Amino acid sequence: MSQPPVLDLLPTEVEADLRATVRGLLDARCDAAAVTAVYDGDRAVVTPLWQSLTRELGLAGLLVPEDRGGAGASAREAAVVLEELGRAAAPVPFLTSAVIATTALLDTDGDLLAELAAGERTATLLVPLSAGPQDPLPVLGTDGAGRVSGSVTSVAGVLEADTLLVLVATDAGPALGVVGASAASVVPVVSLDMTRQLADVTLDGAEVTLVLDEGEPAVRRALQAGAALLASEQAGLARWCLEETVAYLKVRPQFGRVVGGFQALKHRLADLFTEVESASAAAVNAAAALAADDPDLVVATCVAQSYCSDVAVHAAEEAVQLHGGIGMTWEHPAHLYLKRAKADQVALGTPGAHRTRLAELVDLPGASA
Amino acid sequence: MSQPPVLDLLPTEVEADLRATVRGLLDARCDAAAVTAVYDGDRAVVTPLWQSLTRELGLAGLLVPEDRGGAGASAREAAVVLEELGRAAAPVPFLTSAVIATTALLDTDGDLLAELAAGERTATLLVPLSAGPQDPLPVLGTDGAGRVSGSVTSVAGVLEADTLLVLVATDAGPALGVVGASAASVVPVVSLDMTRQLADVTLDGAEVTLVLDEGEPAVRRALQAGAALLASEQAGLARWCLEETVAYLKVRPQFGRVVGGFQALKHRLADLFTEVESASAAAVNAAAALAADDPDLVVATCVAQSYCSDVAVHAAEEAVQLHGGIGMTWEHPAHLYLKRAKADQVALGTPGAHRTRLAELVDLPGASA
Amino acid sequence: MSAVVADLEKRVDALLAEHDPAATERLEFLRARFDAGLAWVWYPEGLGGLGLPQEHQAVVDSLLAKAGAPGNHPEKNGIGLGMAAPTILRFGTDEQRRRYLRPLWTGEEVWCQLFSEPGAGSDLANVATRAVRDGDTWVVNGQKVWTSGAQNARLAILVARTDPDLPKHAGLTYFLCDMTDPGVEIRPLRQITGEAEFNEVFLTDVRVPDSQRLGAEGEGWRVANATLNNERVSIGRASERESGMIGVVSRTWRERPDRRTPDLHDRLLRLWVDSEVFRLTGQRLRQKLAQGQPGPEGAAMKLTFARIAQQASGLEVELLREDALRYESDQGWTQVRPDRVDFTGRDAGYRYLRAKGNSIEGGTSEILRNIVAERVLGLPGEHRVDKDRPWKETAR
Amino acid sequence: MSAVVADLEKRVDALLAEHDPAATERLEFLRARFDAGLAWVWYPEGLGGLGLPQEHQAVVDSLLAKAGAPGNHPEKNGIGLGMAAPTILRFGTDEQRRRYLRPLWTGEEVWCQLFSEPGAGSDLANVATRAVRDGDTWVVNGQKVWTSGAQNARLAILVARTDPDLPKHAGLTYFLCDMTDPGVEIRPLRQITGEAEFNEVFLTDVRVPDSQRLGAEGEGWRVANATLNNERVSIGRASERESGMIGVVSRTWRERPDRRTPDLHDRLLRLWVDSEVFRLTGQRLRQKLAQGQPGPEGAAMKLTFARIAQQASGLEVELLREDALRYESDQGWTQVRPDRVDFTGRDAGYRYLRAKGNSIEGGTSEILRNIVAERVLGLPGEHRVDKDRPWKETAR
Repeated sequence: MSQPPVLDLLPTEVEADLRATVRGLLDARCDAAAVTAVYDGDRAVVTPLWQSLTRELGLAGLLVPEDRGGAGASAREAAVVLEELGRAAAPVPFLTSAVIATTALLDTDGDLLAELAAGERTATLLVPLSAGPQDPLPVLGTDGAGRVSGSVTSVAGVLEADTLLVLVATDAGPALGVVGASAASVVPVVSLDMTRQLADVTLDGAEVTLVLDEGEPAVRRALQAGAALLASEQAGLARWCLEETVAYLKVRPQFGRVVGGFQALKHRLADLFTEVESASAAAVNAAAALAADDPDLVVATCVAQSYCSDVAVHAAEEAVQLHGGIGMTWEHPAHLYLKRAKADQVALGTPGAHRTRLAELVDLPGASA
Repeated sequence: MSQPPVLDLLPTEVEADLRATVRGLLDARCDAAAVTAVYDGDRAVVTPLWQSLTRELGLAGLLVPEDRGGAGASAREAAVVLEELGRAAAPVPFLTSAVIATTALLDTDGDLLAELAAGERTATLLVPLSAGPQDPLPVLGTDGAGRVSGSVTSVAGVLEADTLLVLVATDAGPALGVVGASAASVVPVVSLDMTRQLADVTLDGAEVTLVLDEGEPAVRRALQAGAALLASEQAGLARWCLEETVAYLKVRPQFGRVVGGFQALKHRLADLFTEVESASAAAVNAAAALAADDPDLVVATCVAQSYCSDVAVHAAEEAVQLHGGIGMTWEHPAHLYLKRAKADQVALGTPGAHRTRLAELVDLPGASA
Repeated sequence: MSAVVADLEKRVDALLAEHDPAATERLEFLRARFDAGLAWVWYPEGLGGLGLPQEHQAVVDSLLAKAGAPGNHPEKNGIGLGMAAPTILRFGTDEQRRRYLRPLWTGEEVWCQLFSEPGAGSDLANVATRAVRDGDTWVVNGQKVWTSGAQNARLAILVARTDPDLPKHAGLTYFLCDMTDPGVEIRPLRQITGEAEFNEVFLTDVRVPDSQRLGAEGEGWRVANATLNNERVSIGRASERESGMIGVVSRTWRERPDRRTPDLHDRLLRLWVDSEVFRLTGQRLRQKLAQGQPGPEGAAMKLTFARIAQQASGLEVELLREDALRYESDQGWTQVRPDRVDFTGRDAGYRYLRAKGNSIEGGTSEILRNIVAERVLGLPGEHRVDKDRPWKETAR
Repeated sequence: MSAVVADLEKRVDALLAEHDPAATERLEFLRARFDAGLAWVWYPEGLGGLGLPQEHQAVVDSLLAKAGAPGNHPEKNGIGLGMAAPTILRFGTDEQRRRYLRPLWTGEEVWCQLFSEPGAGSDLANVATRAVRDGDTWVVNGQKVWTSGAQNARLAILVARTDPDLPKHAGLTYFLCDMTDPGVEIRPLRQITGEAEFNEVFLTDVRVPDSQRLGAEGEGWRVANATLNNERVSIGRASERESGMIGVVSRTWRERPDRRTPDLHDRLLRLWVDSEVFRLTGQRLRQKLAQGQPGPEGAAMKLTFARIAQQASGLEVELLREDALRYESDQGWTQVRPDRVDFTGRDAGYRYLRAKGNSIEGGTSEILRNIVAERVLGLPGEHRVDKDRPWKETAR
């Protein structure tokens, strides 16, 4: 077993400051009631919040080099942002636009990257939510005259995007193309997780600009980055569930005592604490590997994704259960986290898919091999 | 989904009486210290106990029809005996001789069946402990002059047997043959579970008597019966672990209270109770299906085996853990149950193997199908 | 054929002869059936029954069904039939039994349950709703929650505190409450599925005649427990292989070979085994009950039921991946008030969310584990600081 | 290179110049190393150290190893180095530190721990071993258990009850006990692996001079807790990928393609992931400690360590099937006293059994969960009936 590098898993001062800033903004402009309203079709919270994050804080440019108009930060800072967005179940397209679409465009020329970094435009990649870095990808056909047609269902980030990235079939293989969202037929999907609502997208002879010949590696790299950083969102979500539940059980009385004093619940929360701490270590390691462009990145991502996906779901399920009936109600925010966690679990590759990939990487072949 | 029959899952009065008789005998003649001594090579408890069970109580003949010298009882009674033997971690060859070897011989003529039923002889089938009803079976070669040669490793019940049943290669397929144990080279294996000690057996031109041409179906039927009834041993073992642990925790003080009052342990024991009750329902159903020669037998066995195997291990592990340090000591009998449960788990097919078989039977094919 | 069955057949024939189902108004037939003792044969004569063992009911039901007789739609009055009726039978006065059981059984009067409160969930005895005696009536004030079917109910079983100076279990009294009283306000309670299966019920100066008190003053805890035991026994019936959540998920598995993976396969098989063992455990429990041996597995079975439903529905989402994230069937997230609870209906996302309630409603899994540990295994109870002190000093 | 490192190199050079490892008797070299402050550089000067940060020790160790210097065999004195030394450093008098630390570090005096008793396991403060003052000495009587290495130990750290009239935590005192005292009787304690790693120790009128009391009379609980915190921190180091049980099982998996099945594959991969995450959590914890931020994950890590070891070793038995039931390596079931603990050694059956102890020794998983819940999450402590009452009235 070759040994991976020892990465710095502790936050820098810059990262700690960033965390405080983002949390402050989310506390002020992303309360649970506004997020819940999204489920009933009131998306008023989305655009102002996204504009604050991008135009005020410049977060869309974290992964973009300074000479391309970005902040020249790294995946570690993006991970901090995602942890906080997970904590708030925030309905903004940071992952789809500022991580995935942005990473796919890193090797392109033109202004789009800078416009994304500045928050002037928002993009998403036309793949189903569950597509992982190794999965088959939808490649759309052209008529040879720069017009692309085809459908992709269950895509995240479309409703918030003005720009769509598509893989376009060319003789030299799939190229990366850019299509204006207004040129697409977008049908919103009533989604289990409305904080990352899906949509079905159909292009019917839409005008496309090819921006990169080698489209497939760029898209896979983007999905790899997305998977590596999604773990931080999941870790942040899980930590909110733990902290909120602990806080509630410290004050909720039953049988003349606070519920948090009952040992069976204490032990479950201790186990959950163990999981949440572990998830955050795994997530920060994946982000650090991505930031360092380390060869261990794929292993680190498979580990973080398969672990954090299940921890987030478990934490949200425990939050619902341990809040008792109140956790089952629409008014209490626990359900926002349950839905987000369950959707995140299948996003960018299921835990099982990540383990299957891991098996190849670390030489633990299956039964038939 | 075709529906299985509704079998009677409650004990008859005869079965209840049988249980009381067997338990009484085991209480008197199979104490934990004597069983523990087996691990240090003192097998003094084995033969007298087996003789009491067979000659005094006639238990070896339960599955043998009355006109063949047996008790003409059914698999339900054999299941009761196995539950009690599991409770006592008793080091007797009931399963290997009175269930498996006896079932294999049911369609044979000659006196052997009656001698087994009477406890005058004790037999075992030469297959590895883990061989399940669907697994490849060892078939030994002959020199054409009635002499058989070959080796089978990790066989249970050999040390207590005077008679070995072997599958012998013939032109018409594997036949069932009988070899005297004294004609075999038997090397005892220091076994994880010394209450069902394994041995490696080599036959080198040993004289064999063929007793059944269609040997393979008989052996598979025998292993099927063994697997169906092993579940009862596991259920009995699990129940002992639960009851012993509950009893201990009701008296063991820590922090000025009995340990059984701590809620985290109460909840674990409640869950274990649920598992143990479920295991016993699954086990009695498998025994009832075997007794009724019901077409659902294979499903019932796969269900019971895959469920009870893991419950027995879980119960024994909880017994060790919840006894604290004392459960880790040689003097406390918990380890006898842990070792027996872990060995039982891989006996007659692992839980995974039984689930794989089940998948075919209930039309839940795997990914590659 | 036993004499009892022969007699029952005769009675059914007589009922049908006098009230031809094809020519009789539905309610009239149901009332006649009740009066003939064929509603619930194990109830006493004069109260819809004949004092027979419960298992004979199946004979009557099947004969009447064959004859095309109308049913009483038990699914519309689950609380009434499953909880109110046995409690009224056991604790009611003769007058109460005669007044309530007949329209309850025929479905003319639907019932709901006013037990839980925001501060009295698992700790049900902590009920804070007050009932103060005013001559021959009680004046009730408080807030109840988790009331299913309140909007359709004519009557409610109600637990209220009548003496806050007594320890909490001792100061409760059980009432039958008229839901049409002007002081009763019903608000739908939306849950994580988007639906509002349940309600909050606000009681403001609701006047309940003392004749609608069930059991003695201060005996409410004992009466309520009898009601709840009926609830727990009625949950978790799975008599068919592949019924319930495992059946749904198994069908999904068979329909979607493209989505099968080895890890999900083994998890599915484990759940299939668990479900089958659950079915067998229930079968054995029913056999014990039929022999008059109440088994201790009831609370344990509800635990298992909830676990399987949650794990299986969670697995289905992983299996279907983004297809399970389309929450599109029926009304999506629009708040509706469903006619009846459906654990396994709609789509995979709904099932996943709804199953979360299975370990909360009707006794949380935590409370059920306490019950198993204490009542079945005989382990010591929790330390109870509030047990012997006046409720008003402990209540929070 | 920092000035500190340069200075250390100079000191090492000086030591090697004066004591050529090739020509110096082993003990003499070790004593000289101690006296040069190069034993544990983070200890104070004069006590084997130089008052430097602990991470500089690695420099010294590596330079001396390269020079062929003899080591102090820390594996033979784990209790001494890991538990007794830091406690003596923190609570000892100057005289005690000078008397004990040098021979402890050189290995001349091996230590064991006399804390647990049959009635004081998880409830360690329930210690019943009595120490009664007799002038300048204490007379000790009682029974200890789970003492590893007692047969090789010259000295022991001992907790005994000096005042049974005080509540249980208040009446304890901590001593350094001479294991060669004639009143000390050591009996091997056999465990489920067949081995006797531990001992029971019977103390009969053992005389301990008051000068061997560590900390004040009645302060034993506080001192013992400091010792135990050292124990917990020292457990669960996994700095390499695939170290520990997962490494063993992964190798077995690779070597036995014939035994692989899909269900075991997914379970193995889950455990591999868990182990890797455990490794990363430990790495982060060490980085925090190096920055002087003690993280709360220590107790949590031991929980995970035990769970992984147990699940992985259990899986290995299922993988190897009957091959894992052959308990044949080394001595089989014969009772031996191993030189040191080996969690992952021998064969699959041994590993399975030995791993059961991982959730018991050094704090049961149940106690660790209490610690995490109370000290880390701030949840209320258990109801403690015995906390403020005299020990003699509560002891059982």
